Amino acid sequence: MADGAAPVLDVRGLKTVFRTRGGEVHAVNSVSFHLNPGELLGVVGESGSGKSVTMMSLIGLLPSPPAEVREGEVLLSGRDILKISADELRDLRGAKVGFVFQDPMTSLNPVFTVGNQIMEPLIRHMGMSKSQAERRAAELLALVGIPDAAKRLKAYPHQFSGGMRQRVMIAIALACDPDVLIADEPTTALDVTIQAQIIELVKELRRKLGMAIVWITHDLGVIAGIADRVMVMYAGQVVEQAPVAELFANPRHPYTRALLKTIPSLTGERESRLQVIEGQPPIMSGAPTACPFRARCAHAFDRCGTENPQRRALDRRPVGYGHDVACHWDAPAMVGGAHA
Amino acid sequence: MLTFTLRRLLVAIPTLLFISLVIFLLVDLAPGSPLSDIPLTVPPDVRQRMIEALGADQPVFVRYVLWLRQFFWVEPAYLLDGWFGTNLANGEQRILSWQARSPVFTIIGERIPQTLIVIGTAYLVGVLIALPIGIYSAYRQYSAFDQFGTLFAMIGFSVPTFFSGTLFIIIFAVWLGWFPTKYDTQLEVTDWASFVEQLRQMALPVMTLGLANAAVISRYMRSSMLDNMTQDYVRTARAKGMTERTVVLKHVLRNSMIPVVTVIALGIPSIFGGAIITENLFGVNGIGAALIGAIHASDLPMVQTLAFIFAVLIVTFNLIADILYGLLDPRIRYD
Amino acid sequence: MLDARRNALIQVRDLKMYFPIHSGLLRRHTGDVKAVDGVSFDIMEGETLGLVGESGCGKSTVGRAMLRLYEPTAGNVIINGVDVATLGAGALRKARPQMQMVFQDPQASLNPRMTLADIIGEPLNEHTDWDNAKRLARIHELMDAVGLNRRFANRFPHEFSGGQRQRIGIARALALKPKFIVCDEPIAALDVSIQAQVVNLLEDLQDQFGLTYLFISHDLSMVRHIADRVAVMYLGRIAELSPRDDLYARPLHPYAEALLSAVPEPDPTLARRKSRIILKGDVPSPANPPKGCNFCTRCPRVFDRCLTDKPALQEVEPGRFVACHLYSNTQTAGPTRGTEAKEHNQQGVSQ
Amino acid sequence: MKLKSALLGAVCVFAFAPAAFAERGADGELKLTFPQAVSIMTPYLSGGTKDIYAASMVLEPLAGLDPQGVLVPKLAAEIPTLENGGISADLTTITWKLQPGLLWSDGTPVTADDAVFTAAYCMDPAGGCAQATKYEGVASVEAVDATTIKVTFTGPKPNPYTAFVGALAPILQKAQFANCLGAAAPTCTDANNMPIGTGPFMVTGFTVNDTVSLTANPNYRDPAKPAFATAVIKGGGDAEGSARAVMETGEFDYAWNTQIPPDSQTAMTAAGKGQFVVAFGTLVERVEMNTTNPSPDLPEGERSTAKHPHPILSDIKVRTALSKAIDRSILVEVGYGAGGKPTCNVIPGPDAWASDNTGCLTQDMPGAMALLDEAGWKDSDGDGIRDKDGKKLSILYQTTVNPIRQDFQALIKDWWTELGVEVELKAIDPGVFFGGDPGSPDTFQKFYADVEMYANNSDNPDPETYLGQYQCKNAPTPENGWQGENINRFCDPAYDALHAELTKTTDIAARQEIAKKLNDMVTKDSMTVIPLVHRGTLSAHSLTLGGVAINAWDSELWNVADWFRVK
Amino acid sequence: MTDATPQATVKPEKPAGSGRAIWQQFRSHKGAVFGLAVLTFLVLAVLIGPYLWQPEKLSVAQAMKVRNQPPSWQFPLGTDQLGRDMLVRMMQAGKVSLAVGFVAMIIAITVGTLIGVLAGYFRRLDGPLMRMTDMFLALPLIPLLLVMVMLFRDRIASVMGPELGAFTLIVFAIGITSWMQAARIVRGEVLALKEREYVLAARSIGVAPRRIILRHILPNVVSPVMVAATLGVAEAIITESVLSFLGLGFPPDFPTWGRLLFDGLQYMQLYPERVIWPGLAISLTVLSVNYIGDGLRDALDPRIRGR
Repeated sequence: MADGAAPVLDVRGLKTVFRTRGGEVHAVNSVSFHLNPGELLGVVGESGSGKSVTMMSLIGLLPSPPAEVREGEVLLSGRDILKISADELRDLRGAKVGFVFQDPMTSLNPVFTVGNQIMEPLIRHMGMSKSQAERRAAELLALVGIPDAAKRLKAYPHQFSGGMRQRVMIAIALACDPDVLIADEPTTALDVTIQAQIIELVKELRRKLGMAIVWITHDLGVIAGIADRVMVMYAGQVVEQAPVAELFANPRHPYTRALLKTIPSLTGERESRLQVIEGQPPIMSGAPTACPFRARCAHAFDRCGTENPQRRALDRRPVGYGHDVACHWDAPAMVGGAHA
Repeated sequence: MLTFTLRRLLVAIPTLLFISLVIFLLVDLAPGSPLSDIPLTVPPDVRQRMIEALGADQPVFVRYVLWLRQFFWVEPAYLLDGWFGTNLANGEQRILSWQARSPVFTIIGERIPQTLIVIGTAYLVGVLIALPIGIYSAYRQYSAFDQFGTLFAMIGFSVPTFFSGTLFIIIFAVWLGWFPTKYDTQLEVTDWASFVEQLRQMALPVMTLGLANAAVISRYMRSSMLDNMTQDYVRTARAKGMTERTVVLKHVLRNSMIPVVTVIALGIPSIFGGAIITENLFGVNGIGAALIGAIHASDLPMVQTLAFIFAVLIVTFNLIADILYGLLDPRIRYD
Repeated sequence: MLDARRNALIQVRDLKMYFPIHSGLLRRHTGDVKAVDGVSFDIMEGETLGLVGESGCGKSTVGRAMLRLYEPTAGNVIINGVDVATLGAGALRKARPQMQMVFQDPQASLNPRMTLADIIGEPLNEHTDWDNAKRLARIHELMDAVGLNRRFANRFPHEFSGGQRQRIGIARALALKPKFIVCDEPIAALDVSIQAQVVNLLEDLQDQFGLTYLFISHDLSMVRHIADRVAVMYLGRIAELSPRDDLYARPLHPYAEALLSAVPEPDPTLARRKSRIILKGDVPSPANPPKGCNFCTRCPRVFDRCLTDKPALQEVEPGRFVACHLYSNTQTAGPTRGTEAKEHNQQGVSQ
Repeated sequence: MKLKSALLGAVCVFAFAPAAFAERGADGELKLTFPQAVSIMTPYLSGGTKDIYAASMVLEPLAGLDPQGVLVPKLAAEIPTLENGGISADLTTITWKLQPGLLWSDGTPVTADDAVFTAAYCMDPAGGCAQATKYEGVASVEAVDATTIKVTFTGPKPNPYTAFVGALAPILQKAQFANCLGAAAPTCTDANNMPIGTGPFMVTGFTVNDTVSLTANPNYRDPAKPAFATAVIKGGGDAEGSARAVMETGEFDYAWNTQIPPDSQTAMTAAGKGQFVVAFGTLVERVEMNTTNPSPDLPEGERSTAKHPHPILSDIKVRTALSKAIDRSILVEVGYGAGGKPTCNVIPGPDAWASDNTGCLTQDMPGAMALLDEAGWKDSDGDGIRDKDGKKLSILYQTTVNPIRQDFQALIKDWWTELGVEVELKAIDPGVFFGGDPGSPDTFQKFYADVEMYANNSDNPDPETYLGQYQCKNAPTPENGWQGENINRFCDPAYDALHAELTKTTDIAARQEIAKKLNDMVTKDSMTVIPLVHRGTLSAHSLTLGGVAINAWDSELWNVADWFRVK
Repeated sequence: MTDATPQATVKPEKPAGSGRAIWQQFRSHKGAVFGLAVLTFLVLAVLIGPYLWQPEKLSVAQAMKVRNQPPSWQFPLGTDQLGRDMLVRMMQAGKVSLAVGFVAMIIAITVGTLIGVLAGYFRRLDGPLMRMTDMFLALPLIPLLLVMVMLFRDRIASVMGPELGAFTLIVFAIGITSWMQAARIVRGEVLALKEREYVLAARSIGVAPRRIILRHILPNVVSPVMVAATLGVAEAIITESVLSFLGLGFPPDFPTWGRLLFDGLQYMQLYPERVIWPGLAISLTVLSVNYIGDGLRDALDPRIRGR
């Protein structure tokens, strides 16, 4: 954790709303986080918690309308990219920031060859000629572990298996050697054995290329194995943030704790009954005036219904750099970790 | 792909034979006589003689079989003779139009060029107008442009060509005097002046038909674009930093074109079929005008032949549309 | 392979489900997609059998073929003494109430144009001639059982969250008081916090009504929680069928072992220590499976015989069935034997 | 009427303007448009007026008729008559002399053999000749010498000017058509489409049902004619479009058959580019009364036959009442304007042949009502429809699909409804109505209706054949396959006897008297035919086209050789 | 559980599928509301209009004096070439045209949906039925109609009277020659729908194919059918005008909008209102039906309705 270096990505108070017929939905609510060079930040949350929307909105990938980024700063290498024009933003996408999406089956354009799709950003951002781009594309395919890369450039996405397609997506994301790679549930649609392959690949690429990664997932298991730091999101807000070991060993937010308990273990003691979080996540219509988790929270008290808790640091480091939590309840430290 | 094509071809043969029988019987059973034009003073026995001279006195199935032979053997033989100077046909009788007493295929051959030029251009113009309208309507869904496009398409659907054509004649030919109302089929394009003349005389029929075609195709284009705009790969393209132009005109368009191209291919037989009313209105005298003329004159051989050619074209272009789909969409595997 | 301890409610014998491939000019039958290729197992009354495997391994097809949603190519499915694989249409309809299914996608498995009451009431319409009041009473009863508010009876599926939709699907399956329910990936499309709710519900209902489950899933940790015994499928065949604890503690089949090792460990300290078996490559196409063992193309412990012979599923330890040549040279292979074989082969691959 | 006199004036000026100063081919291109396209260039294989008119620019008969219906020599040197000995005293032969030095457009001489061949061509029973009536009664045609043609009839022929006379019976070139006799006739596509002729033009290009291109015949007998070097006939579209192309856009010089509503005629004339011209022949729009019962309740085979007289229309009082209720001048005003005039005759012209029958011209509603009352048809149940013996006075009135006819139907229905007659209308596709298909219930011969409306005319100024239609023997019946021209099944022995007398009478004045009597017998005496409108053909020509002399008795293009460009 | 627990007395919510909810969703679609208003206006005009607007019947002589009048207080839409009140004729014509349009559309959609569902659901019927559809597409329409009219007109007329007979025949003829598009669309949808899990669920319950089709498949092909239907109305109205033009339509004193439009063509230059009224009526019908179709499609879909 290179705290001394300036973060490549620094997001401050990001707020995104969706305008629907039923009113505004506050999908991202004052989210702040940073990403250090070479760091892997895991973002955990259930569907609808705003983790994807956060990442999409900071780089202008949300369809507008209905989405609108309302407030905040997004500093990419120190430059506020919410203030630049759509054209300038386009120059950054794919060049400084690479994306890998969840479903490799639909994320590749079915009618163009894989080579064509890898070469596109190379030609656009790096100003390569076609033949240069082709050479580089072959290198990239080889890099992500696709055998016979030069030949496979001419193949269409449907001729690849799911895992291979996700490798292609990674090759596209890495094509221009980005500072930041945003991986949005990159293994969710894959089988476990393939997921394991992809995770290994990302670890290896990280070693080789050293980019910073934001890894969005709902699978705490994946995070545990790969992330340096974890951010837990609920209802469009960051509820807890900590280095990975710290979070798993000493979760402080009731939601994080519940989440960790719901996962049946493969190795530990088999519970006779699964822990559940009762109820449903709320839909965030209107700016929150209370803690969004209070309805499902076992520790909720009066204040939770009147005041939306702010993130507060649990150690000496400032919010975002150590362990912080957004909860009114002062949780006792857990002894022996989540699985105790 | 090849076996798929061959298979479809094999299936097409019985289909076509069946269609030919139905067409033959339908046209044959329909009332009307080629002799309705003859003055009423001509006595009945003379009429009877004339009907016999037309060859209409044989039993219907004998005529069907003879007609099939004509259609599939004699006429192709004449075609080959015409190309290679062979003598396959051996002077056999050809299918004669009752109305004009000349071989049906010669007449059709004379008419195909103007039909293809005028109706084909109209189709092309329709497609060329429709695609940008459809694309932009989808890109800016629910915008004023899109609403206008919907209105335009609805008007295109609901206004018959005999109405819009007459309207154009009155505006552009009578009031403004820009274009002629009668298409000169004898005009040969040899120089710039005659080319301009050709363009002028094509203007009205092309406008009339082009608008009708554009209305339909623009709707298809729009809905196909809308289907594809929300696909994940579009987000991928944007995430790669591609310009909106590339995203829409390369990624979305290419995928959207797959169903639209097949729709366009399926519409091509109608080019050969001519546009009955438009051709008639502007004196283009193509296949469509021939068909309506033959129907009015009860010219059975002509109607049967045209109807069957049309059926062949529909079956063929159905096949072509299927194949195109496969060619355009790399995901399709036919075997 | 009969377990004498309890009564086998379900007996599946050599179930095959081939989807024919027609190709060529004359559409001749040129091959088959062998989605399920000779699967046999029993499910005891009141038991939950977990069926795990990766996508395309044929686990869902087994479930559907057992309920005659597909016409099986060959084999027997004896449920409660009746071979449903060969029943005629009328008899099958009568047999339907005792076997039901819960589907994967709670969104897709509910007709968007029917209300909740219509959906839950449909089986009753089909198999009873109750009047409206009686049917409605039963619908309410079922809604209570799966924890749905009675007030919602006239709502449409899209008005519910994913977990609630899955409850609707479960209520529908329960309507006719079945003995046996195939749960076809019932939690795959749900969020983590909701998955637990549904699994708990399924367990409660099993206790309450004495249900027998075939629980199809790719989520090994959830299967560990719910299943009594677990069958691991690979490419249309069962690789290993073992009691749950045995399997998770000590998988015998190399594929089962690799599969378990690939599951991420939600504990950073353990996760970092854990050594993983990373399988190379992809699953072969079921239209063209390898000649020998189906797993031979990816198996880290492959040897010559694997390339030529298909291993049969054999009981290598009491209650443990494995289809692997590593264990097939003996009928009475004990745990020691298996361990030896494993070590031997590890040397074999490390070269 | 003002328009018409202006038109006539124009015709006079142009028709007789000296065109001798003109030079062949000096006036460039003549552009004609026909609403129906030309499908063939010989009149012998087509009944279509469009084809006959187009062919008349190329093929010529021995003699034609001028706008007054007077014979004028074409290829003949003079018109044979009893006086000049061209017609034998017993009326069985007529001998024609060709003009000297006539050449076909290919440069070969025209001989009597060509005429002999032409007769043989059309009289071959296997050929399906459309103009066979022109050669009816011809026993033989022989070439006396190279320029003399002698036609012998099977009996005395008071009107021998049928064969080789008029646009319907031109001379074909033997050399070109020699192989096209009988069954081979339709297969001679080249000859049929591009016949070699003696007319002012010759065909250079022919596209079936589309365009005929012509060029001046270098061997035409008058070296100064035609004034136009080329001509083109463009076919297709409708009357409206053709009229517009001449009258409004000026794209064409001449449009044949521009039958459009009177209002539109006036409006188009106002554009000042062209004018309409009308020719009155014998075409009469009429209502035919069915004298037999068309009821569908009768067994097939007895419907509309003489076995069952019409239950309503058999009464002359009803027929007369129906005629009296019609205001013919309104019909003309609505439908034809200058192109028609009210008439009470089936033979409305030429004047010498037309009866002075004007009794029907004024509408007489009270008279019509009185007649129906007299006949016992009274509205006894107060529903507005007359009845008698429990039977309603109800009429099915059919005609072809045609906007003007539908207007007529609407008007006549209004008048008859006013009388207390219930009227049901029906419009049938003309191809079916006139098609003569015995299998179709909708032909005008079957007459499965109470009254029907259509137009018919005599193609010869002498109406002998035409009047012969109403003889008893010509009634269509199931036995003769519904073929027959006596559409209303009129049957009066006195009529048949009088017609027989006509065929024997040679004196022209006497013939005219008999014809008038026959005309009156079917119209005012029996009211079996109710003539409505004497229709002319309406054509349009550009103001820059001179020499047009519209002709109802022959091709409208009969004098196309004399047409010229007004400068 | 069968005894009266307190919960059993809880009243269920009003069904969201009730007319009110559908109407509310429909109302939120501006185009649909506009379409409904226009169509209601047209329907009322042709149904009630003739009772409200009953000008004095003119004799022929009187009518001759008012031929081709422009719109005025006496003749709100002017008169035609025979001095007939155009408003009266438009109302008469509208009744027929609207009836032809809707009934023919319903026939075409019914036949098309039936064939499409059968072909899509039953694999064995797919080939033959789709070949038949291709064949109908390839058949020449005009001779087909000619033959049908010739064979059946008199027989139907003798049973039903000339006007109703002609109506039945025309509507049937148009319907039977325009179902093919609907059949193709429906087949495609059914092929996709029958693989949906809720259809599997129904089969696992033992629901018979007939009921699966009625309950699970048909309601879900409503959207594409609706689109085909709206176009069908326009096509039927226009086909009727072509039929009338060929003499195969209604008796000549029986106006329809298509026919009025066609008749008015030759007066277009002199009296443009003669084509404007029927043209406008047809276009408005098509436009409004189309928008109503859009709105209905949304309103009938509970997923969209809830949004």
